[in-house]
Amino acid sequence: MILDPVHWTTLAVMGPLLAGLLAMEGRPRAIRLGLVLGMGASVSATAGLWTTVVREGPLRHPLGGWGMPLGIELYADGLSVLMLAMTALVGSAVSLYATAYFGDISQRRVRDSPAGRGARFFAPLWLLLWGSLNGIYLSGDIFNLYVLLEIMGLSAAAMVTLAVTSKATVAGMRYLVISLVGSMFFLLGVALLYTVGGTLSLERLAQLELSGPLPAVALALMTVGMAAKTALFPIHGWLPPAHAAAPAPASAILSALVVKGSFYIMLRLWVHVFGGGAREGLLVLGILGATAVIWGSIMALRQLSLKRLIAYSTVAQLGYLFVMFPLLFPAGGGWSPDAWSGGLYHALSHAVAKAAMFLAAGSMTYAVARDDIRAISGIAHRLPMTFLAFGLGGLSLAGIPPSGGFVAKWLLLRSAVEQGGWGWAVLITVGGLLTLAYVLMVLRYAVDQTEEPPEFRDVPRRMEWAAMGLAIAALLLGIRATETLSLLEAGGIVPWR
Amino acid sequence: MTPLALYTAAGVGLFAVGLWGVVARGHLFWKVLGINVMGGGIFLILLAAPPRLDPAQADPVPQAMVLTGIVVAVAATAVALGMALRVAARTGLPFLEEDAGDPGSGGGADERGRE
Amino acid sequence: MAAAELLLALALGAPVLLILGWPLVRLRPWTVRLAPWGAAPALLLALVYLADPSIAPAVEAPGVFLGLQLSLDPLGGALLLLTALLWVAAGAYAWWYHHDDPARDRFFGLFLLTMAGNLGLVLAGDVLTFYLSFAAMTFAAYGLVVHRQDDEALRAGRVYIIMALVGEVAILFGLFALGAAGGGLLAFGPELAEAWSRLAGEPGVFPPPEGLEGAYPWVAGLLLAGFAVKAGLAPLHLWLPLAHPVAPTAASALLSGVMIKAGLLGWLRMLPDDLAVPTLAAAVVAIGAATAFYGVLMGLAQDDPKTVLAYSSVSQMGYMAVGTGIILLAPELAPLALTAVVFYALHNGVAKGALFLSVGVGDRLPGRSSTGGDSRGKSHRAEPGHPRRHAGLHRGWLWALRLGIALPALALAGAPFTSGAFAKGALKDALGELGGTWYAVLDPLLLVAAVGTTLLLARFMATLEARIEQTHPDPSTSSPWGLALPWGALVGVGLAAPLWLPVAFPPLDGAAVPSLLQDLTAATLPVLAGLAVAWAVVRRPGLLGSIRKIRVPAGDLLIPVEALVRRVAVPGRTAANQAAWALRRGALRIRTFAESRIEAVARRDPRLMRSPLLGSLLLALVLFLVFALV
Amino acid sequence: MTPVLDWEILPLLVVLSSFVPGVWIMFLQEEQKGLRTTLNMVGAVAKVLLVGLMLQGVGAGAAYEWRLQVLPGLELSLIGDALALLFVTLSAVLWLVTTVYAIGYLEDSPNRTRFFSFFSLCVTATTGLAMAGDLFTFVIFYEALTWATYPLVVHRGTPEAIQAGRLYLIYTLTAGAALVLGAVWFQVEAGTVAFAPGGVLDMAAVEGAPVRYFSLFLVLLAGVSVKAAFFPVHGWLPIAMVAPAPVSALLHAVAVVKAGAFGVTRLLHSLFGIEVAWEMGAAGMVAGLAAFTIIYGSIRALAQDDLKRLLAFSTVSQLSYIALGVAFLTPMAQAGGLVHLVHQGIMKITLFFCAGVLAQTLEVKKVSQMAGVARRLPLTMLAFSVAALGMIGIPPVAGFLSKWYLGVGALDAGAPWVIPVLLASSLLNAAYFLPVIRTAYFDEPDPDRWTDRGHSRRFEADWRLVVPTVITALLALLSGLFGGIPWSPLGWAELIVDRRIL
Repeated sequence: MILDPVHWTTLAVMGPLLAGLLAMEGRPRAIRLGLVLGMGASVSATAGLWTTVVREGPLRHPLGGWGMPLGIELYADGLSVLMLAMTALVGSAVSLYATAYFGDISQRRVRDSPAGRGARFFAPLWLLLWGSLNGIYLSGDIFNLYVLLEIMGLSAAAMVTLAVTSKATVAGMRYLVISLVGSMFFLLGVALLYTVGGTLSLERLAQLELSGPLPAVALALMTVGMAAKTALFPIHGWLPPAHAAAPAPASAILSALVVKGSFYIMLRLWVHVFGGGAREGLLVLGILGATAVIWGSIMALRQLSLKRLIAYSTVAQLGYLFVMFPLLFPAGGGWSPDAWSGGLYHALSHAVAKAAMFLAAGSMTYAVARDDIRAISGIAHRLPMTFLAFGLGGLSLAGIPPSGGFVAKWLLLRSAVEQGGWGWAVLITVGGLLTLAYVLMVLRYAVDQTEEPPEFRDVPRRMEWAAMGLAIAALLLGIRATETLSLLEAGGIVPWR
Repeated sequence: MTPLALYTAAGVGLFAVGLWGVVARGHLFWKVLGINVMGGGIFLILLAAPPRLDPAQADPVPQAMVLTGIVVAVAATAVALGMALRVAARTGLPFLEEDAGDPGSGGGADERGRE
Repeated sequence: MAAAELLLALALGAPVLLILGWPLVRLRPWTVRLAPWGAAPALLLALVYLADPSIAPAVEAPGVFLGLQLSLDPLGGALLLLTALLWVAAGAYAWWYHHDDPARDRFFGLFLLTMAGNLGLVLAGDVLTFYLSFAAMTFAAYGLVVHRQDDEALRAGRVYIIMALVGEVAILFGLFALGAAGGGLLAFGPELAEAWSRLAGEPGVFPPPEGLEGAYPWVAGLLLAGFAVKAGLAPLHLWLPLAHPVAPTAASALLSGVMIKAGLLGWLRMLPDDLAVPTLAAAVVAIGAATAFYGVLMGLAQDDPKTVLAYSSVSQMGYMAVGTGIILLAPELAPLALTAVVFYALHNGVAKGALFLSVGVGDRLPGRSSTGGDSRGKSHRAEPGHPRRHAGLHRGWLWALRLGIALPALALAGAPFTSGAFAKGALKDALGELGGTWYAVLDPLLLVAAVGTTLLLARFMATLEARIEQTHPDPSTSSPWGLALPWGALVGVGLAAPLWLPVAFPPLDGAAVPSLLQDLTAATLPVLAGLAVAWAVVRRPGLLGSIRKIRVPAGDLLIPVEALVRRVAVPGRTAANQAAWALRRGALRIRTFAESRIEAVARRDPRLMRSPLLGSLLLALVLFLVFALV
Repeated sequence: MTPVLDWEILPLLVVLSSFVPGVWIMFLQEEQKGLRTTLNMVGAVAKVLLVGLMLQGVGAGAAYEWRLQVLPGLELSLIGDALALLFVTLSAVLWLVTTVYAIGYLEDSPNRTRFFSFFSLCVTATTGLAMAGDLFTFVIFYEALTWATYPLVVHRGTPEAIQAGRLYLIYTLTAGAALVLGAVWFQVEAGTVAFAPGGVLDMAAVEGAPVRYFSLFLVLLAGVSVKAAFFPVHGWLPIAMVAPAPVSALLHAVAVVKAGAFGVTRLLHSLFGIEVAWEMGAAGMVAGLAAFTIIYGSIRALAQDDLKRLLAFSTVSQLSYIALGVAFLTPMAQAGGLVHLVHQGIMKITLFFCAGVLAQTLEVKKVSQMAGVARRLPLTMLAFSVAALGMIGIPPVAGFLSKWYLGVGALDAGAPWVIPVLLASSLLNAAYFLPVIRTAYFDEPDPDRWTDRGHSRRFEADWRLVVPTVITALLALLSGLFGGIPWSPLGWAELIVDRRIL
């Protein structure tokens, strides 16, 4: 009984949460142990679920033996596992990075410094966040999603303020407000849905095939709430300051994972629960996404702060995820598996690449103690591996072969071309070029040797390797995509409706 | 007018008022309060949710949801207030708008021009 | 492989193998030392072949180039004799002439390359081998032309190479068409003839290849024109009077003696036996005759002896063009006309070579063994024909030189009992056979031209005398035996030409060997007339008035052509530059504008963070979505 | 004759033979000169040997194929057929000589580790691209090539180099994006991206939607034509000349531009099929564009004084011969185009080597400084002359054979307009190359314009510079002189055409 594979779901959620509690204790050993346990729980749960889902299809786990309507049900299908895996991969690397980034807090000097605050609180917050993310991916009902969203939002906002600058505080506060407002929109949607459908289960709601004005309003409210959390244009304004001001590991987590959490919910709602909703709604999302791609890239090009640039890049890259919506449901009806695989593969490779970039950027700013593109001039020679990690991450982001981004772009493009969606195809292509433009802007400064950086701090090897590992992973994603994508097809692509 | 419609209308009204508080008022306390008002509106709707199994008995699910929601709201409020205090302490003012206030400051837009 | 084949391979292989040693510093001295004798195997081959033409050696090397074919036929054998002979003579001559030249190594490297090309084109058995050799010769000879490296030489070289390139291009065009019509590689003879007939097509039987309809006259015309550049046919002769004078003497001799004959050989080899475009053939005859005349006229207006000789070559090539034209015009006269042309080529080659070499001998005449009379000689220099002229020079050498010039000059002029008379007679016969208007017009014209030739050679002697006078304030002390021997040998061979010409090119079937004694008066008269005029000009300066003072710059028509090119090229380039700049400026302006627009919009991004706007955005989005979803 | 080796993995090994040294070198220290040189040379020699094995095998009729699935329906595939080997052999051999040259050229200059690392990666990408068995693989290596060459272009790190690199990236990356778009589109239209002799498109389908297929062709052409330096998109090439000479040599002879030209070949023959391409007017358009580029590049080259820029414009012009040839239906024209891939490579690399020797030994970079340099650098200038004459198309240097096959083939194909283009190009080539040769040999030396850096005992300059130059010049001469034998480039090109594996 205890060996039943369904318990992997419990482990995935509870493991990190409990480890977070342990880390809260505050002593270095507890923090380290917490991180190791949380990481171990997530990774092993992911691995277990992966094999199970591939072998047996989607998995349901009614907690305490009580299923719907009253009980809470955990649910794992290919999509969930993919998101879990993404979180596990990025999370592990970031955890490794963080242990070096915040310094050794067993040293008294470090503990009393402002940075020591980050060292003490990062691990618990992050484990909390990890648990809530895993929970979101495994949650089978919408109210549960709300609760976990709140946990995620609160811990994420708190992570921003781990940096002790006033900028970070203000940015974190704004993030919190937006996040809470977004949650409220979501909750209103939940309430409306429940009054209409009388159930909270995603699966049951899907089976009801809801239509009419009230479900539409509910979907709109939930979408806007999630869009605010995912920083969809034009509600993206909060993201760049927050992600830029946060400590580097936190930025990586926020940009790579947290935004994916809310995006995941949106995807579930639109694809699984509402079966695509209406074409016009999908188009609205797609057009906003397209605008985000262009806008975010242009804004990224104008930044002088390295992390801010990457943050705007996140805005742009998230745009692709919304472009995926209209592509999923072609105009003539039907379903585009290419868009599905491509979009999710983009989410995955973006997470990996973006985390690599943020971690690398963190190492660079760590080395020169300034977050300025001009300050990193010549860093390529000082930190070749970090430079390489940043470059590879950036190129993967831009969809340069052979990388995960390339495979994702190929699939998305194929979907667009198949449907005759030339606008989307051109947008995806141009977006890739714009991405290259800002990535190269950074690389150009990094290789510039005309002036030496005035001060330079040695970067712990662990930080360099963590970034490099993610960059290599981003690359490898492009060489072997079959397994990952076949996971998405386990148990059918659109299982519910 | 059924109770559901009434409650829903009232709930949406509260939600709107709360939202107005969040977006129109600069003071962080107002914002936090606004979010709570939004939550209150939603709870109102949930309370009036129609019975599902037995017409005479209230549906326990929305009740549970409201309770849970209140707990979450309290926690969120606590965090938000704590952070608002920190903002006030760091910047000297309990506002967000000063940072993003005038167009061209705070954002990355003019960094090039400024530096 | 039979000995003859081996010799054939060696004839071309010898210079090629020698060239291979040139880039290697260790081997270079050997290469240079052996270079003058590079043509010796070819000479041997020519003699062997003439001794027994029935051996008809042929070599094929399918792997080399696109399939190298070498073979000898009567035409090739005759020209090989001339070519090899002249190369050997000029090589020996050059060895002494360039003994102290600092650029000697380079000279002989290019010498070998040119030699290989020249021999190759004579021996070539197929179209591409011919072209390969032709090109090699043309481009290597550039180095010989500009050997002196002064401005004059470089200018001459430029004109030479530009015209040569234009010629090559014209030839290549023809070759492409022939290759396409004949399916790739073409051996001379039946294969080539077939390609021509396919190109011509035959109404109703088989059409010419697709895309090549109507190309026949163009192909023939371009081939004619392309080789005409090499042959120096007016008005494509422009390079010739420039290049010959500036090249080192041995190179001039080769250029004039054999290399321009490559153009002739090209005509004979490449063009079809029966040119289906009579106008073109007629044009060749007409232009040939005109060139014969034009060359004389221009040559008379020159001061440099080598330029005079160059124009003489132009004029002589005109005669050969007339012969070629007859072949094209009336294929049935081919045996006779071909004999005439080949005789002409051989005789002219030897004589012209000897004359050019004599200029170099003149430049290095030794001084008198006894000194004195220097000042007197100087004071009388201005008077032409004064007995004191050339004081200080070795009298014996001087007279030997004069004799050595007179003999080939007379031959060229066509004096009786010389090879010239022989050749001219053959040509006259052919023209006579052609008959009609052609004969009526051309015969007197050529007679006048023959007078001109005599006059021209007289002019050459006069200018050479002047040159010797000018360049010898201090005659050299050593006797120029090294130069004189090859030169003398050529003079001797030329003298004996009437004897060996019929052997070198046994007249083809139906062609009677013209008798040496045939038409004695016709041969004598022009020479006498020319000499008379020459005497008159020298002795009675007033007779011709100012006409004899007319001077035409070498290259005649080139001068206006150059001016025209300059006038067109400079404004053209300026205009192109201006257009390019305008485009660039326009692009820049568009870019600046676009950037400023984007900048203006992007500056507003932070406003999206402000709460009131954010709230309305949220609400608007909800409404929008609801609207879209319902 | 049987193949000595028929491992399926051989193509992969060929790619890895430069990839492994490339990556390894990246992690070396600057001062580990010995190890670096050893890695370079071992990789280069191994590649030549492996390619030799494959050549022998393919000559004997074997086919090599290696595949790795990336996605369902998409795979990395490397094939070693005759066409691929034509290009692979060229890059393997020229890489070997260029490596020697580069070692000599960059003696004691900074950042050699980075240089040689990317140098190897560049060749890796080229060989991968040459052996790509489908468009997907081609795209991957095509893009990889861009990234492998960029650090080489900006190697000097001067503002000028950075600017050039920027331009290079703008051009090539935009093209790469177009290529990806086109590749995806092609997959949607044709259902496959695998290269196949004679193309994979169905004539009837194309005739059914001519505009759509023509647009598809245009997009793909836009992708490959930037690297092939076709007329409106050639601008990066002359500017990328700021790179060190070995890089320019590799860029112009082997790697980037050849990738473009090879791409055009694949596009016309392996994807659309040349019959289909003619039918839809695409091949005709390519031929026209190539013809225009030939003339345009030559005219631009006329005005250049900077030797490398001159050579660059010459490349623009010469490269289009390849596209021109393969755009025709006749075997002769195709063989002419294909063989020019090799011929242009060996001739152009010689010219760039010479430019490098001049720059490195005498600091001569402009034509106007070259007066009389032949006396100081006789072997180098001899090599230069051979290659330049070949470019003009003077027999027996290799260039003539290409021109001959192209000309005759074009006439066979009923396109006589090609002849004036070829001939005009010859004239223009002569107009810019012959003055260089003349000034080197026949103008009086002006040593004030040189900064002689001395020379080795035996050679006129560093032997590592002179020997590769002479070797490539000899190759150019020999492949022309012995064009008739089966193993010559021309023989191999004819084999490709005969076996109908184009």
